[in-house]
Amino acid sequence: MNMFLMIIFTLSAFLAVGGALSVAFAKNLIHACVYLLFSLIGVAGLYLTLGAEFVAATQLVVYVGGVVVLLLFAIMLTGGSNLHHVTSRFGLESTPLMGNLRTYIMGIVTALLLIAVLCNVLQGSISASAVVESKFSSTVEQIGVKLVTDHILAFEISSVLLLGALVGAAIIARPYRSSETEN
Amino acid sequence: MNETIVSYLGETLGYSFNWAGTLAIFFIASLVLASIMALIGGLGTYAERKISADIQMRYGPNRVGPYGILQFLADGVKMLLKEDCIPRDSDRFIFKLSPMLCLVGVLASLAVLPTSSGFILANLNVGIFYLLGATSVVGVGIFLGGYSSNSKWAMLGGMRGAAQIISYEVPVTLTILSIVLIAGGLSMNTLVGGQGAFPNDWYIFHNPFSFIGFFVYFIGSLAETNRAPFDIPEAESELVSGYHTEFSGMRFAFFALSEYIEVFVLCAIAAALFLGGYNIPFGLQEHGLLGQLLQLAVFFTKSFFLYYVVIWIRWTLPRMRVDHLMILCWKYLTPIALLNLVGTAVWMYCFDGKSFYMILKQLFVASGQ
Amino acid sequence: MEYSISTILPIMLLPFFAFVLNAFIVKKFTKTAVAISCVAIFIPFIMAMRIFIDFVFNKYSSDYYIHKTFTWFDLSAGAQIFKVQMGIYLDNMSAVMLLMVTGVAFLIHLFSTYYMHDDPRYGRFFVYLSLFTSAMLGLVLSDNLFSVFIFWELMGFCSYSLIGFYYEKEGAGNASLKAFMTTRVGDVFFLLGIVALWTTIGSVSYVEIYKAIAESSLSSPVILFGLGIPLATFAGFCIFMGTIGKSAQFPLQVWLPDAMFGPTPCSALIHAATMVAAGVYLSLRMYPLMDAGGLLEFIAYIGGITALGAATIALVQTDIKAVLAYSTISQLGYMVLGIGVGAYSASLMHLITHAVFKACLFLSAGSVIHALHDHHTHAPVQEMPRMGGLRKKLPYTFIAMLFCTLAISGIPLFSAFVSKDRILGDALVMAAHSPIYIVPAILGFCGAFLTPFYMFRMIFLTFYGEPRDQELYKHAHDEHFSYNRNLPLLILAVFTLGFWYSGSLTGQGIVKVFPESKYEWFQVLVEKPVLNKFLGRTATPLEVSESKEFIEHSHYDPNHGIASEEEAHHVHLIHRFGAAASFLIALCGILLAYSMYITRKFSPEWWTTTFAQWTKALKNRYYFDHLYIDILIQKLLHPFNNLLAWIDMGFYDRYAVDGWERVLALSYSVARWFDNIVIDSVLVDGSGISVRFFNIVLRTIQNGKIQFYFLVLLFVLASYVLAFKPVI
Amino acid sequence: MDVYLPIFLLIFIALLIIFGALILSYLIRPSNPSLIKQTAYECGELPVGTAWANFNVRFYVVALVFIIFDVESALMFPVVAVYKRFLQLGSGGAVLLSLLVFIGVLIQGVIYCWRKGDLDWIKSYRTSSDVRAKGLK
Amino acid sequence: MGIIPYIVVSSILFICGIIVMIARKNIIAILLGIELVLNAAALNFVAFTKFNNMNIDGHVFALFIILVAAAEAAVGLAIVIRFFQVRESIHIDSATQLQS
Repeated sequence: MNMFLMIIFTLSAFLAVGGALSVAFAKNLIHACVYLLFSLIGVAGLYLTLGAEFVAATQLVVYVGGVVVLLLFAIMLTGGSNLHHVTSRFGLESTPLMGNLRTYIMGIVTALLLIAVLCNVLQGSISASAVVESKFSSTVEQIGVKLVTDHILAFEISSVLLLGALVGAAIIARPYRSSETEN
Repeated sequence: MNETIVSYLGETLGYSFNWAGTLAIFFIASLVLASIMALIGGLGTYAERKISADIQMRYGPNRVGPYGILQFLADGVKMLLKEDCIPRDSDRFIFKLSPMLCLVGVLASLAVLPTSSGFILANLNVGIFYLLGATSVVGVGIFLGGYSSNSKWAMLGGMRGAAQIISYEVPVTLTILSIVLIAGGLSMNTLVGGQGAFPNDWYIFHNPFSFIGFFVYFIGSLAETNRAPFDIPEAESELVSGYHTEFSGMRFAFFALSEYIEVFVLCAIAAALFLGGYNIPFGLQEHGLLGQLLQLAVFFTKSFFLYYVVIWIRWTLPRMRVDHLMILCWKYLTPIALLNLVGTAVWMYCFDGKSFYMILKQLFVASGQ
Repeated sequence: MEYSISTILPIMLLPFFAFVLNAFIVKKFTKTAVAISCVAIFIPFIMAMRIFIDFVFNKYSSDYYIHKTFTWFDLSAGAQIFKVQMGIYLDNMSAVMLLMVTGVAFLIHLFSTYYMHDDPRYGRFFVYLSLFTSAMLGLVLSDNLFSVFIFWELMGFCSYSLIGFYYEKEGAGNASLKAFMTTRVGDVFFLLGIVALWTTIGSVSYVEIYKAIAESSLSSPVILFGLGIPLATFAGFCIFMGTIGKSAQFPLQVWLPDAMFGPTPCSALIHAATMVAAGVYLSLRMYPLMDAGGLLEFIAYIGGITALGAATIALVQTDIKAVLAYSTISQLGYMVLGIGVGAYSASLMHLITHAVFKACLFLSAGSVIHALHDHHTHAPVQEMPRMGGLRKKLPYTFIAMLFCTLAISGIPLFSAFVSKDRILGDALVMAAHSPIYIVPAILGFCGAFLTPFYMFRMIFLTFYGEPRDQELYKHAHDEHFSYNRNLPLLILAVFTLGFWYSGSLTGQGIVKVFPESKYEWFQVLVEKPVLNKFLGRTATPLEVSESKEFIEHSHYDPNHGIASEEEAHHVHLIHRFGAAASFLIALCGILLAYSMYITRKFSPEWWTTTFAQWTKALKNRYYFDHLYIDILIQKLLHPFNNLLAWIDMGFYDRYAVDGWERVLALSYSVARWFDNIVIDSVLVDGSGISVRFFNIVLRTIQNGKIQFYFLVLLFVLASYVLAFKPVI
Repeated sequence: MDVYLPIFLLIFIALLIIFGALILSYLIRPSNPSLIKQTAYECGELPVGTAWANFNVRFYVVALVFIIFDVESALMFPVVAVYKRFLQLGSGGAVLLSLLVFIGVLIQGVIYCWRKGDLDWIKSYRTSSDVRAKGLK
Repeated sequence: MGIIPYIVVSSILFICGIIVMIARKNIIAILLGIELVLNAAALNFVAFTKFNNMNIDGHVFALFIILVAAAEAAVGLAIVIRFFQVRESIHIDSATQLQS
């Protein structure tokens, strides 16, 4: 069955990496968002190859169903209505997406630096850890048991976090109650 | 319980497959399922027209084939022959992508459709949750379809569609949570296997909350698939044709196909979660292939019945206004679904997971003695 | 049921949470707050009942105890151990106390819903009640003197607030201050005792103290005023001073009568049933310490003096609540006397029985007061001379009050006969042993004669005879049975019967309900702490449950530790004699009261005129208030105060403070020079220049672009990682 | 691993169907584009401006509430899945309690949004005092 | 197949995210980059769970990362929208002042 694993891993990794690179280099923001969608789906596939099916499904439900839609909405909300600005072909505000030469140089230097750091870290981590594959089993029940035993506090507090996020975001995003119009 | 088709066939034939064989069997099975679904999607259009004609005392399609049953093939051919128009100002990349997203999302969700105890393509441990994730891709597809056309009608339809789909996903998810609570697992075989063949063992009659939950789920799934009376995103009389106004030819066909298949999938899930799924009585499921076929028949009968109800509703009820739609979702269905969840949890705790029927039975048995 | 933190602690925490919650919601949701308070005391009552049943009815052996601790804070450094531990100590005595406190408190809560209903501060009253109940339960559950002290002070605060509850009434504020300050005198001593114990033992937990006494490590003398006093004596005396303050014993009894300014239910709860009993409870807990310190005779004298003195003052009081207040002091004196003569179980028993009937008496008095309103001022009437003949108007109250009066008088079949007369019997036994106890025993018997007299005087003046104030009588409300007015009274009245507390109907083992039952449960279950069992025993930490400390049953010794059969017989004889004598004395007292106030054979006026001086002294409460306020404070403390003020103003202010002014002026001129030259020119201007310089540098970096910051962050992080190879 | 294979196969088949159909139609369909044909439909008029201009905040707020619910239900799924097992083990009360607390906090958010009018579609973000004043009129 | 391919993939995701965060001038694009970075982290968690024989905690952590990412996206986008309403721009360099 290793064959399937290889195939699926290759496809998913290709999707994830390609999506991520496209996010970095796409000119259009909506396109970047769609590429992000692909990248996320690819990461979900990678989770599947790692046996984390619940995390994969959560990735699909939360990211694809929620965050991407939210991002799209936000892009539409901020990209559309300013007609007096210079608009691109898609009505979006034309911002220097990748910028000028300086930005490019800076980005490349940064990327090289990051790669150096990551190689360093990888070297350390790989040499330190013996590769042991754990057994392949159902994760939902284990996660559930973990969530109500070891991580019960995190579980409950996360609800409070989400409540805070909801209330805060609702307050911030609420349209102006402009007092001028009322008066 | 057989995990997948391959293991089922392996057990039946006494032969262990290598990876190529497995791949081949899976490929064939997936192809068969996808084709059946495409057929159902196509026949759905026919059924829709025929039933609507029946309700409105018309004839409906009756020229192509006996009773016009080949009408959908003719439609398909017509779609193939249509010119592919892409608006000049549109976002061409996304314009081409969005129908694909819809169809891929719907077809990917077929993997966990519990057609029978043996013929389930992928008995995932997270079955129902995976299904939710896969179908949520459709919402993105619809929004992108509406966005990419750069047409005001399509944009409105896409926005409304996305908002409606994500809104109605909340009560649907909560209701599914309450069913998972009863069954104690996320895999489709656990969910269906916990029920029995007869109505008293179905989860819809398990407790009062799940009875309400069925209707919440059904309404929510109607709205999630943009069916009437919730077809705001494609309301012909307001928005021309909604998010697929600018689509023509095969691209339109993909939208339509994905919609009809999704309706069927959600009906099938309703049948599986609430109405007993593929369960058949008297131990018939033990009889090898015959048992599997009987299970298939039972499952598809229930699903088709619900499918009929969906079409019936479409031609019976008037369309809702968009604000009523949102109020129905957020102010009625969501609180009810939350209440159902809490109520089911408390019921499970109080009555030790017994169903209503079992409690009644115990009462009568106890009083008879 | 194994007891753990979660099954015991809610008893105390529920009222506390009710208090916290009610403190916030009481203004808007008064009814809800009241309901919360009542429920929050009822649930602990059920739990206490459960604990009581488990402990007392032989689920555990009689000297089983639960002791669980947790570390409150730990300041240990190296070998220096400084660790404060808190915990729960639960044994038979605590179980009995818990049941009494929760039960009485619940009934008083219930009664308060009737009594305080029309009060504008109806809700706030319940807030205080909840806090008080919580503090009392915490005190009972405490395992060490330190937490006892905390709850002790908390109760003091509640008492203060409740006495001053009607702060607009004249005298209420003064009374509350007086109560607070008087008890503070005792509390200072109490704290001193705690500190003394802490410095010697390193812990103030009961168990540790018992262990230390058993190891006799407390006999080392402390040097005080040049005298060497054994530590046990010193600490025991200081702690007993706490009892004197809280339980209103002889020198510090003055606050309790004034405490009657509070609402009657709170008088019932705090100043009769529970809080004042806390002092006695503490003394009982610390009995081994007192014993080791040789303080028992002193305690017995204090108790005897209080018992008789308060009873004599009660003879002349006309306010119905004042009579009850003095009788409370008197009965507390009996309890302390019991401790002094070694009647350990009898003393606790008297505490319990007294709590029940005194709560009932106060609630009945509240019922009477609530029924009577002055026609002109609409104020409630508490004066007994204006009452009379009320038994037709208030039948249920009358029944309850009569029962309680019979109980307190020591009539057989009622509870005080069992408890008080056992104390008196033990006093007689001790008197027979050593002549130093003769005086307390006589004082006790005199008090036993006066108690029925003044109690029946109150009953006869209130309920019998012709109404002396016809108008008042006419306007008195008829009593209709209601669940929150009469039910608590009747329930409490039922529990004044003796057989609840004793297997034999009369105590003393004369008439037995169950002939086969050899001993009475109180005597079997509540006994002096056997110190040896604490040797080498450490408390179980709170986290570790499943601690079973079964210690083999130590059998009750009916012979009071007296070895020979003959002597035991002798003791029994003395007990029976004491019982008979006190019964006779009580009958005499009742007869005297009957002849004075019903048949009027003896006129009370004759007595007051004949012993005018005595009457005046009694009416002025033996001039104790005068002594404290006019002499102690005015003559002693004020001059001292003035002296201090003079030192402060004339000496310190003039020379120290004004002298400093010169120094400051000098240093100022130095400082000004320094300021001009060094600070201003070098530092200020220099730093301005440097700031300008850094400004130029930083402005280029601090450009407000988030991405630039991020980039810098990244570079720093990356160089860090590259420079130091991470260890993973 | 073969458990997950059908998912990828189905996606593959979906893509197969899509591209097959598109290529097939590419081969047989006519293609003669014109300017008018490629104009977005606006009831026969020439389209004015772009369609990507009028977007309402309320869509965003709905998506916001949705995503919170989504995450919460995603967290609840594993807990709910083991609830029955815990019940059989006899310690379902703790799980029930934690679930109830979780849902309770969730409900507070809903109530907040409801009260503040974020869930209303035809909105007017008016304060309750406005509503009361309207009612009085 | 060992852990290295996964780490390589997640590194690439991470670097892409960082580049997006640094180079892009649109605030929403920066949020996209943050999502990528978070995904890379979560992927690492799950990969190490499998290959280093940790217990299932890594999955729980991934779950919480997704949760936090969703909350962050919601609040962040809300701030962006409010910022846009005030400034009529979502250029990152227009967000240099704390007050509007």
